[in-house]
Amino acid sequence: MLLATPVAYQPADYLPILIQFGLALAFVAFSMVVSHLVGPKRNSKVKDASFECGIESVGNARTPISVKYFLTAILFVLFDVEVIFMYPWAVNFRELGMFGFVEMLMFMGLLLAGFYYIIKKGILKWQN
Amino acid sequence: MEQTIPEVIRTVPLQHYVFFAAALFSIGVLGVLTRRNAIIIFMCVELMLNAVNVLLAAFSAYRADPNGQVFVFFIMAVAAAEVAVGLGIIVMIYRNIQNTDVNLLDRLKW
Amino acid sequence: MLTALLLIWPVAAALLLHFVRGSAARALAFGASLVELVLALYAAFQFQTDYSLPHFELDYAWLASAGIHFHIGMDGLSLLLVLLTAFLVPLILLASFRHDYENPSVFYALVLFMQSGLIGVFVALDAFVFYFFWEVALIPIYFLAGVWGGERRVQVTLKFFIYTVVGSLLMLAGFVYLYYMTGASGAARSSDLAAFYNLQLSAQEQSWLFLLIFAAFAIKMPLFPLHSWQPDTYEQAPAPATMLLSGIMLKMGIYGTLRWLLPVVPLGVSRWVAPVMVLAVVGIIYGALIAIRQRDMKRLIAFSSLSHVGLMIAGMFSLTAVGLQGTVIQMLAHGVNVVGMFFIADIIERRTGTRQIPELGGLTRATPLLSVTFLVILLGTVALPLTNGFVGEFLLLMGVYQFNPWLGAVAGLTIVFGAVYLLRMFQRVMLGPDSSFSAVIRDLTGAELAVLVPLVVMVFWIGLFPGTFMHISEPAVNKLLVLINR
Amino acid sequence: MDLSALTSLVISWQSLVILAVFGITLLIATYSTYAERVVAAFLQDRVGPDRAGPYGLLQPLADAVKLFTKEEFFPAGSNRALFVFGPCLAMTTALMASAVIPFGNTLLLNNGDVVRLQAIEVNIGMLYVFGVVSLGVYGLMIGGWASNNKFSLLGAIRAAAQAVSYELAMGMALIALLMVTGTLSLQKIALQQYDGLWNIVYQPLGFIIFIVCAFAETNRTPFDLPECETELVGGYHTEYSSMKMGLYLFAEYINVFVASAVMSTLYFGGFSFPGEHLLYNSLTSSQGELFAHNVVTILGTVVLFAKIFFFIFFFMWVRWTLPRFRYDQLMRLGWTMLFPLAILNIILTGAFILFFGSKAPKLDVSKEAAPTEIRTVARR
Amino acid sequence: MLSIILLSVSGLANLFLGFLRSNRLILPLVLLVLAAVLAINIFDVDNSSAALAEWARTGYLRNMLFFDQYARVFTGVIVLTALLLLPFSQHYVQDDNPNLAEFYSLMLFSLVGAIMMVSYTNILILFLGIETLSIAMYVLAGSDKSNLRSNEAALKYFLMGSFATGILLFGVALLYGATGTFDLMQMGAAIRALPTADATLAPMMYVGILLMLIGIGFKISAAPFHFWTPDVYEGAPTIFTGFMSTVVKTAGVAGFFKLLVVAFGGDTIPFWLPTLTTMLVLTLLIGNVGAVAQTSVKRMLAYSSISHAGYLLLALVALRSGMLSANAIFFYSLAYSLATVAAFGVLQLVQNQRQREDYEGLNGLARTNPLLALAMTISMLSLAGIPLTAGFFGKFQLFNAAAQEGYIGLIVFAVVMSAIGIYYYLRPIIAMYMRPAVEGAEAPVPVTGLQSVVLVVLMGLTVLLGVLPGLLDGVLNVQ
Repeated sequence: MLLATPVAYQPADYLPILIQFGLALAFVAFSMVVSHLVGPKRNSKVKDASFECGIESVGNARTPISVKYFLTAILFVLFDVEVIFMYPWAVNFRELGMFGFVEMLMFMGLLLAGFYYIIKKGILKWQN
Repeated sequence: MEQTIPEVIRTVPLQHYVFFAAALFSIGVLGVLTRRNAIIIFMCVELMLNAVNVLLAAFSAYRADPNGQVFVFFIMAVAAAEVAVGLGIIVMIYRNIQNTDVNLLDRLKW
Repeated sequence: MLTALLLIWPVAAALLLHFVRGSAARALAFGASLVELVLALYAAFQFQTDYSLPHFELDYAWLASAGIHFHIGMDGLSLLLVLLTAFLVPLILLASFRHDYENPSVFYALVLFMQSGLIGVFVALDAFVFYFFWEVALIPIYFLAGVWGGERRVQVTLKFFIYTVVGSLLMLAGFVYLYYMTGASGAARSSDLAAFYNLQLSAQEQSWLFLLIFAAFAIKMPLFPLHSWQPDTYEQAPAPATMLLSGIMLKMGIYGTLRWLLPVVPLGVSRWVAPVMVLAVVGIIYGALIAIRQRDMKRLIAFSSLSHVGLMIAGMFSLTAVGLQGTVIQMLAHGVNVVGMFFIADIIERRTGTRQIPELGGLTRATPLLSVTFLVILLGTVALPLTNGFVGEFLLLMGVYQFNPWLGAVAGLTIVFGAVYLLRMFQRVMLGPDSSFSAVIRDLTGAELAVLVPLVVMVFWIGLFPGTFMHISEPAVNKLLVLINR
Repeated sequence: MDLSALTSLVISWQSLVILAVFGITLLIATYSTYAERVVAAFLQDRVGPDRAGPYGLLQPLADAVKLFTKEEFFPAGSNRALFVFGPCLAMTTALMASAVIPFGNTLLLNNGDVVRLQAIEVNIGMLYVFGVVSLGVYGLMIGGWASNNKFSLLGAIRAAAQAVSYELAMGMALIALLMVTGTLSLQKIALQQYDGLWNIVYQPLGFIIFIVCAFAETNRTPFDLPECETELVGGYHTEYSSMKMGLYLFAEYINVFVASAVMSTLYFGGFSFPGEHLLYNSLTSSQGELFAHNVVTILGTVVLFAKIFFFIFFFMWVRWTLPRFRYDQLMRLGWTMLFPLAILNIILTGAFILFFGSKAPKLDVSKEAAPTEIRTVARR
Repeated sequence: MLSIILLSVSGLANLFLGFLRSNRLILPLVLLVLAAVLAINIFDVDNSSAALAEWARTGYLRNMLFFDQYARVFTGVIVLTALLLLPFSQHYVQDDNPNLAEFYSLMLFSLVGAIMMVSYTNILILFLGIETLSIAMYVLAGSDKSNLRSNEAALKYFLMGSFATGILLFGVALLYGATGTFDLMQMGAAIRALPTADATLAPMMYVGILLMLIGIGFKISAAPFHFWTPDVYEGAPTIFTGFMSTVVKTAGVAGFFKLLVVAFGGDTIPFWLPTLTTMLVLTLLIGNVGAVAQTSVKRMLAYSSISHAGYLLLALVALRSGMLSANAIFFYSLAYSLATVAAFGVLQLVQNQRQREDYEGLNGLARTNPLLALAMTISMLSLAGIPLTAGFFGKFQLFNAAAQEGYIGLIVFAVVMSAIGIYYYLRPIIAMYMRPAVEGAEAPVPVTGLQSVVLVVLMGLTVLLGVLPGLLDGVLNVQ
């Protein structure tokens, strides 16, 4: 059976991504332009006001939000970067064998210690 | 396959990587020195780090030496920690003065 | 070992003082200083052989990797100054008994601490040990003057401190250079005095080194025009501190020059001797002229001291045997005299509440003892024959005259001027028209007599039998001269 | 990398595949909207869209026309550039993700050319999908922030927090899979399953984590907190109208499609199906190698689409069956359940491979294929 | 290695200690851990010749940390400093302080970073050490959340620190490109060979070296990259300022020295030495002149810390004197750390009571708290380099090393600068002994028994080293 996978990858292999990107961009631009040209335009002050279920809008819309979201984002950044370390490890898992496994167990142990700590610290307590 | 990735990268002359990284780095440095918004300064610092990453990865490929890439991983991890701490600090300041302009921070004279 | 004991005992006593409160502190301090005097006398009697060689040596590897040793010992010259220190400190302590200083235990601990530093300077045989104690002696006097001093004490002591430390840093730089030169020929580096004496340096190097090292000594003595800290500090410091400063600390500079400068960089000395001589003589005249115009007793004594020190410097830099001998004897004499003068000024101030000469007068009627002792010490300072001052100044003037007759003639004015302002002060304060104090003032108390009598005895002893001391210092001075003229 | 490579690529068969994949993606997204309504109607036992065309089949077209002709609306105080940029970004990233999905094996042409039924084959296909899909959340964020509306902002923030929370567990689930496969190339992963068992056998727990995360990543019920109308009106797209709104909706369906395709490829054998070797061998003997190969490939593609459609249906099924989470429940599920489970899965997988598995990777594709690459093989 | 493991594990464990109801346990435990690390450190060495040979052989990728005598000695200094500094944080120990455990854990983690910085044999570990240390310090600098000055300090420290990291890393990347290794020894060998072996790569190497110098210059706050230091030191909570100016500086200089000697040594020295010398001169000048103008003790200490970085640079400039330089850095950083810890400790205690950190805040301290005043005095004298204190022999050894290499001009300059230093170091002494307490601040500053003991130990060590510097002679013999 003929397999489709190349053995050696070339930079040219990545070129089609550009084509795909061009296509996507073209489609998006097309729909934007067309809808802009086709649709009617009738503005009024009341209509332009931001929607708050019919009640008059109060204050700035871009208000500070709960810090929990921020904490979530920060945690993601940290843990996601830890996950980055696992990708090469996972791909080469079999070659690394037992040594690699034990090392990663230690790594994950530390990760989990930190994880347990932040949970205990109340990161997911949205009530307060 | 592992051996082939460096070959791929090597199809581009090394100087290009160096110039690219240097340009990226310079943009970052200029940003840090000229911008006044803490977040933008911070982003410029990240830009500098990424320039370093590109450079290290390129050198690593050209020297067929994995150490450079390992270093990149560590830089990324450290940068993430820095992001966490840095954004935390910026948020803390924003909560106190409702702004992130470093020029407003003059409680301590330079 | 004895030398080390001389160093350690005051420190140990100072630490002990920490556990004592109130008047017990001064008693303990006084007792400790007497013990120190006994130790010093014992050391003096243990000297049996050549006074030109260091005795009671101690050599301990301090910073072995750098070739620096804690090397101390006493030759005749050191011994005389150690004796002077050990002799004056108990008297100074006794003199302070009338004062009620705040935190007496700290006060007396600092005095004892300083004594240790001073003795350390006089017995050091290694450049870094010398520098070490040079600075150690400075710290207590800074606190003594700064904490217990007069109204302007803060600025004055700061000025004094900065002056001295800058000088000593320059000296350190010089020492470091010398230290490096000892290793230049491939030998192990050493900062030992002997190693310094053996150095072969170019005239140019020696010239620079002279300036660096002499800076510290000149500030300490002080040599005109580096004296500007001195009158203020003498005036603002509490009486015991002033006595320590003028009586002993001043000698550090002269001793340092004798021991660490002249023999080490003789070529540098010969390069700079003329300007130094001129400055010294200018200092003599300047000090005397200013002293004449002073109304404050303490300041007058301070400027007179400046004038006398100028003569010592001039005599020393004549680089003759008589000049150097004169310097040594005059160090002792000046120590005794200036302490006595300041003590008497202090007594008068305490009794009357003022040091201003015009406000005083006619004190002698009620205070015969005071008058007599004052006069004796004053005449010693004026250098009347048969007093201690005469021996020293005579020798010094001889030295200066040998160096340059003209300078000698000008330097001789010091005696004339000294007679003018000192006798005028005595005349105004003790004799003169009666003031409001003349009737009420009390004569000397027992304790004060206990201070002044030994001083008076010393005035005559040195004046009548200078041989006792010259005998001790002569071999050492001759040895120095050999080194200077090598 | 010179210009000639690009030009030759543009006029090659491969570019046709790219175009086809692009078109199919759009088509499926379009008809997903129709399918959604039909499925909803079916599950709720009512009549779905049936007016536009037979069985309402032209309904998507009608929707498109409507969206195009609606008024383009910019709320006051919005950042216009970003307001437009948000949906564009969401759509662009969604459209790009499908490029690396292997929709089939190769087609052999008579002139000896080989056509790979995959727009782009790169060795880091999985990372590419992840990267591009993760960018999609920026579209939501930017749009929600630019709207200058509190509901939109909250929706956008929720979208971001949710996306990042579940991406973590998803990545971890994927790592366990990578330990089994040893490669990041989607095509290699698919081909590995040609011979052996589907990865779902090795990674049941991983798959469950993955599919839950996929729901969250695509903002589908029960994880559609960013746009839940009961709390946030329309969430991040409250202020959107016209085709900008359309792009957001489209992007969501494309993401569903991509997620389904990725799941099918990673866990359910991709374009492989039971008995393909049998079919290939029998056809080879009767019709020749070329024909057999092409038939198996096309059948494989069909099977893959069947799998994809099943998952799309599953998405809709869940949507109309399960209620929505509360936001704190959602976050807690992601962090305290899926994340530890994913780590556990990694450890179990590792231990299993070490103690029961062989040292070598499951299927070393690079060794099996001729070292001289496919083009040479086809030119015999 | 053991010390790193113990510190990391106890740092982690300490985080969980924070969940207990009472916080009382944390500080004693942390002190215990530090004492244990100090004890372990004595045995934690692999400087046998066999270990060295093993390193030379495997070097690559393995043995990125190497605990030779050098690492061990500086680890000792670092841990000792922390151990003596922490008792002054006692006022933080309150049950309603929710972040107490984090403070101490971050301190422990930053110590790990500091130890990595003195024991690395691979640039990667140097980088990780710097960052472990710095990131913890960014947080600690801003730990006084509601205080805007603390916020500002944290932001400045963070922005400048990460900027410096970027520069440092670019230098590392270029050096890697030029030499192809991160291993310190291999890099050193490659750098020595490169100018002749491959002229095209040489410029890259030179730029890399310069950028690394600049990056580390930022980290140890050497002028002209010092400008963040006064602000950060002033704004950060005093106890952490003390930490920054001792532990961070010691680790930075020791790590820097190792880098210069092992990696940048040899023929390239003439290339970068002028840069370093310029940095040294500027640092001394700015540190000392800047300190004179200050009215806040804390800010004065910040400038003084800059100036001490300058003195330490003197030993780096004189690196060709080898052991002499290393010994000087060791002795000086120890002396400096002891004195600075005492100064910041006293300042912290005074600040707790009197709520001010300027010179007037110290007024009359000799009367109310003789012990504090004495400790501060000895510390100031030591910083000024007056004999009888450790600082004198520290300076002496530095000058000695510099003189060995013939930098007489630099020494004279440094001497002049330390003369300036005496002026501002005397000001706290004047305030404490010669001025009466400010109205309303006559009450004695509360000092706990532990703090008194620590102060006495600090004074004792400073004086002991000032009287018997030979005690530490040859501690650093093996490198």
